[in-house]
Amino acid sequence: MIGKEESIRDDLLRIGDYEFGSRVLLGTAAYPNRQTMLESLKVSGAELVTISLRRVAPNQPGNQSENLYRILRERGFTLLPNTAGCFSAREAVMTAEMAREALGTDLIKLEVIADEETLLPDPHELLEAADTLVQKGFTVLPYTSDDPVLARKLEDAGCAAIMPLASPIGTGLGIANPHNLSIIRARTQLPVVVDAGLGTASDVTQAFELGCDAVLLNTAIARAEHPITMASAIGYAAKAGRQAYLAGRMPKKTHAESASPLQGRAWR
Amino acid sequence: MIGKEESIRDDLLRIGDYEFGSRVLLGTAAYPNRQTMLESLKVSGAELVTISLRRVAPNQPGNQSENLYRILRERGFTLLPNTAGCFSAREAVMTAEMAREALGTDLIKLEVIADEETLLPDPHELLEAADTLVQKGFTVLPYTSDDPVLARKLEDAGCAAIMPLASPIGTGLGIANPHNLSIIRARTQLPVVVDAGLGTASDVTQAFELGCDAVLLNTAIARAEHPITMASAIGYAAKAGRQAYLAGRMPKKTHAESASPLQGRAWR
Amino acid sequence: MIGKEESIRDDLLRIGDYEFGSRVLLGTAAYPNRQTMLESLKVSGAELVTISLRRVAPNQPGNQSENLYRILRERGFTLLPNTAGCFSAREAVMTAEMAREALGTDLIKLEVIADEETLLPDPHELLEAADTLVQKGFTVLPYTSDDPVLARKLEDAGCAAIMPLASPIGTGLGIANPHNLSIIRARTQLPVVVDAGLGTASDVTQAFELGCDAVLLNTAIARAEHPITMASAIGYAAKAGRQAYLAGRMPKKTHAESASPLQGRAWR
Amino acid sequence: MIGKEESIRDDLLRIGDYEFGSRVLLGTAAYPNRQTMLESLKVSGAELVTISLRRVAPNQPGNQSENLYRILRERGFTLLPNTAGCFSAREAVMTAEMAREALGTDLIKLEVIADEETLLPDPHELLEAADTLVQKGFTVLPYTSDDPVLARKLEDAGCAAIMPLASPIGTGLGIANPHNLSIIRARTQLPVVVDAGLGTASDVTQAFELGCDAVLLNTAIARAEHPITMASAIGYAAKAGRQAYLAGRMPKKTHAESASPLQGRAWR
Amino acid sequence: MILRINGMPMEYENDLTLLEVIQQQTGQKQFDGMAVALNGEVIIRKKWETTSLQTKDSLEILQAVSGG
Amino acid sequence: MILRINGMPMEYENDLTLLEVIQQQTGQKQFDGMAVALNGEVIIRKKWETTSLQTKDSLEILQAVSGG
Amino acid sequence: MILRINGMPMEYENDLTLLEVIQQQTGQKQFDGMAVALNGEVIIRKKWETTSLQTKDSLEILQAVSGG
Amino acid sequence: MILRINGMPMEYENDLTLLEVIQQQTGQKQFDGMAVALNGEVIIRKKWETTSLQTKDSLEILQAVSGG
Repeated sequence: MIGKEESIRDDLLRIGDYEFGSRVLLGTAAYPNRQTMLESLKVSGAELVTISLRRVAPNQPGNQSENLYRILRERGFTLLPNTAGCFSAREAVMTAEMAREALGTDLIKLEVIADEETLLPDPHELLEAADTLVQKGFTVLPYTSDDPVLARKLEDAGCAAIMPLASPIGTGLGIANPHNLSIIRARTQLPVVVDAGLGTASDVTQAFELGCDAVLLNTAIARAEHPITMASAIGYAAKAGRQAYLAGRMPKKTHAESASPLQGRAWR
Repeated sequence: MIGKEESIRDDLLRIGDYEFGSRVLLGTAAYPNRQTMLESLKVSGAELVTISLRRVAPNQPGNQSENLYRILRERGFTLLPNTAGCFSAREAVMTAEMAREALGTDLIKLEVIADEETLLPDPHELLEAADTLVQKGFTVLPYTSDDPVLARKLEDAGCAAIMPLASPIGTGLGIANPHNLSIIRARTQLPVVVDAGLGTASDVTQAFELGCDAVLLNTAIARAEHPITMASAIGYAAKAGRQAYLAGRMPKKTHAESASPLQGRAWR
Repeated sequence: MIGKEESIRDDLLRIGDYEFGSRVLLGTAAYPNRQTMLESLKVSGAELVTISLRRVAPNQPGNQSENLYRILRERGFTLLPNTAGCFSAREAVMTAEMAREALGTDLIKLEVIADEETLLPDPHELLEAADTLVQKGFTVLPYTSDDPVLARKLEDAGCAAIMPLASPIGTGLGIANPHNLSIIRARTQLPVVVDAGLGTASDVTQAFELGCDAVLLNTAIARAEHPITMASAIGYAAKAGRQAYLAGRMPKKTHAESASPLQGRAWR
Repeated sequence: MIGKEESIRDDLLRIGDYEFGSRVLLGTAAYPNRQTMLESLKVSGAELVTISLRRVAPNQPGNQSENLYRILRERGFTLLPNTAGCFSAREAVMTAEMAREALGTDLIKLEVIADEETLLPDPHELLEAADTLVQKGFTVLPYTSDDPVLARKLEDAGCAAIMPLASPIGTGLGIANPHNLSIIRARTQLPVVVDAGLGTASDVTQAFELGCDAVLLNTAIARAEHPITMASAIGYAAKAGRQAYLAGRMPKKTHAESASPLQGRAWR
Repeated sequence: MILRINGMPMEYENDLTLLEVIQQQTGQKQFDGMAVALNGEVIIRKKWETTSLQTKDSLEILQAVSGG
Repeated sequence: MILRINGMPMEYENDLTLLEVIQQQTGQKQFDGMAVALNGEVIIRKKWETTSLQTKDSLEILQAVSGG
Repeated sequence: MILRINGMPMEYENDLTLLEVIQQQTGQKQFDGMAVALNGEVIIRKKWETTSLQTKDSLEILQAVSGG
Repeated sequence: MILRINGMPMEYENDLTLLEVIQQQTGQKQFDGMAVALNGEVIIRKKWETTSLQTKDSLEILQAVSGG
């Protein structure tokens, strides 16, 4: 009956050949403990979760990290390996190839950062790595600045999504430059996934209201006082923001206007 | 198991002697049609909805307004009559008494506005009316400015909630002065219901993150392009904001910090 | 030749029967020392400066405060006594009368605060005091909230200016609610002097760009690391903001637009 | 006597081997007429002004453009030619070489934009052009995004200043991302000149308060209702912001604090 | 008698009760969500039948409508 | 006599004028920027010499200090 | 000879120097704020008189205009 | 033979296959979520048993850990 309501039920996030019912992507790091992490993933509704690749410690049978892969797969999550910690296109490409082999996925969250101080992406190395990985058949989700020009170049290189930052990684400062996210959104055919810097639910809601298609969070949940409750909050915030975007907000007005009817007022 | 999660399930809004499971209050005016209004109320999850009193038009059998009361009651809503359109304490008190008689409720959303241009509350008339209505046994929810001093006076007068505006009625400008709402919240024992000026989901989420206890909207939903979808968005936004507040957000940081582990990085 | 330029030279601030060439009003308290205070007043260009009345300490010949009055008068400043620290209309009116007798001026900065925690004005006591003082022949400059309704009432009571706060006294948080200042400005015939909460030069510039007519600062200068330099900055900031307001800023645009000519570009 | 005050008198802007007393750089385009342009340059106090190179129209004796060069030189301005309209490193380098020959200066405002829609800089072409021009002996002032990583690369390439945008060219949206400008400022030894997007005086003041060293404006003045008045405003705004930065602003506080003394209050 | 109802002068027969006037004025039989003030005093529903009116009385008859 | 001056009880000889009390109380000879209220009423400067006091009178003696 | 000047084909007599072409093309005698590239290479002012042109040469003649 | 494994020199018997070295190095039997590069080239799981190593070979053995 309400066409709009129906369409919302079928409002899938499409990245490359993948489809997701949830528009929240979550990281798996920095939680107080694994149980809290798993419960947070669950209540957030996330389907796509990020992991890193790190060197296996020598002679440690049954160590935690091996289990992580199985545990996440058993619970039905799709894995999104990242190239966190890479400073050059070469490192990132090799890490991506290792991830593809280790996890059996062509999905890659491509991070190529310029320095450890800012953790900001290096535009030159990032674009080169994206170009190479697309040619190698990866579904590339690049973590990028909010520069609309770089976003366009990444799209032209064949990436499957644009993942601009809200603000620097781990700061929780929220969306530093909404105007840039709007420009990116308006100029791309790709899904826009806001990654990094989102600190709380209203940041998430705002990201969707700007037209962005998904969000990726980690620290905001893992370092909340109560991570599981925050994970639930973020799940609701994404639904709120997405629906508000689809609903089309009322225009802002400078002057007050009553909703209650003016006619028929008593005592006059 | 997770104490926090359980407590959230029992996170009721208490206003005077009343309890509500939903923290969204909605107006019933200015929708494209009644069906859209009723469906919006439903999907938002609202339990407490506002209505006005207006003069009965002569000789119009079965007119719409009579039905409204029954329809809302049949669907289980609690009614919150307002005194919209009143410019003096005297008018507002009489309207409140009429509302109590008409609707059989001691709840009253007390509006006493200063002029039609701004629709802003008159601090002097408002306080006088609040004082009188409390003495007459009403459960008074005053629509007020975001002035913490007036809020304190309304509390001292015996009001059951504080309802500061986000920005002028019907503008959708969002929370013009978050600092004032924080001050009000910090200094009162009463529930704080943000009323007027909220324009979209992220405004609602922000209101809760500031510690406010509920929101009251009308134009934001009724004048959205798709009111029902916006009503759903607002319902989610309230849950998101409330839970984010209870979860305790991560601290904001100036400098970037990685969630992914630094140890064990490859290629070095 | 340039009519606008000429008019700016004659751009006086008029408050009641008084005229000032400078649009900066300064407080005289909380400086590291008196020399810094006097030098700050001087470089700011201020003509109207505020003072308080306090009880004379017993048996202290030649104490500082007596000198203050003479020193400021000798240097040509116009004195604006305040009623800081008064909590009721009665106290404020008596203080104003003492100030008129002590300083020989009908100018009064009317402060009636609600509590020591927020130092926010009490709307009811303030209006009552303003009303009384106007009738007693004072030129009343009321320190008020940014509530446009209260501003209108103060104008109706016969005040000579409206002095809304930017944010709470001494916080330096800048203009918390620019929209309210715009509404106040649009609805009054009186000069609007932004008082309290301005923290640095850009706050001052913004106040004037909103159309306000003057600013009053104290802590921003007295508690800057280098008060005299900040006083100079504030003097320039007032000129900048006032002229920008008179100049009429360019309209904001969503899309980029080149100033350099597009025609005649080489190499194509 | 006041060391700080003295140092401010000698507060020169140094770019490469050049020194300027003024921290305002102005464009020369888009004014209502040449007379207004020249008067605006004069009242702003600008010493360094930008020009473009364009093809000479055929057979037009005594055309305007030739005069411009002489007129600006006669009035003592230092010329800063730009490469506006260039889309590639190659075009920009050739334009810079033509400018050096035409104007006898090694100064170049390096613009390499990605597309006409956004007029945003192309990070890859920009860096390549900067690298080449530095090697050819130019004093390079690159117009860049607010990406701190690209800023660092431009510094490493040998540029003489960093010129990040406030927001897209010609929009007047002000500083879209103050946090990024702060990061750039904190990490570079070079002067930071905020270029593009500044719309009015308070934007300028804010840029300096963030620690930036100079500003470059054009549309904000040329398209103000009264350009000459706005030029004067911008001159004052730069002084205000610079001095406020040097003065060290008061810390922001959450809670109110009185400047007037609490002791000795009457009537108690 | 001349009554002032919701700000408008209306002519009614003498000796009508408040209830009868309300019925005629509104054309309604049920009065859910409705309230009445006579000369500025609220008259509770139960008393409508026993309240008599006289010329120049002023009535406000209000009912619930959508509001914000 | 016992006067309440600026909130504190002070003992002064009887028969002193207001001016004399102020001089003794403040130790000053010039009164620029100073004002006095006797029992809540401002006494203008010219009347200080002719105003007599009695025990239990309350005086507020204020003067200009730096303020914001 | 046919020269391409500022992107447009123009016909000039053979054997003209660069200076002569510029003078004819621009109608100017003074060249302050002007620069010229021949086939993508900047030719400094001093060499204009001694630089000869041939058909199909491409010239860019630029000068300072207002810019931002 | 001396292998460089995850950046550290390790001594292993000669003639071990890649699989055997990985088993000994990691102490694991299952290799879910693990990948290996030999001298900068990824070796797919199926080839671990048939890949022989020689001294000075460099191995990176990585596995999935939590990440953001």
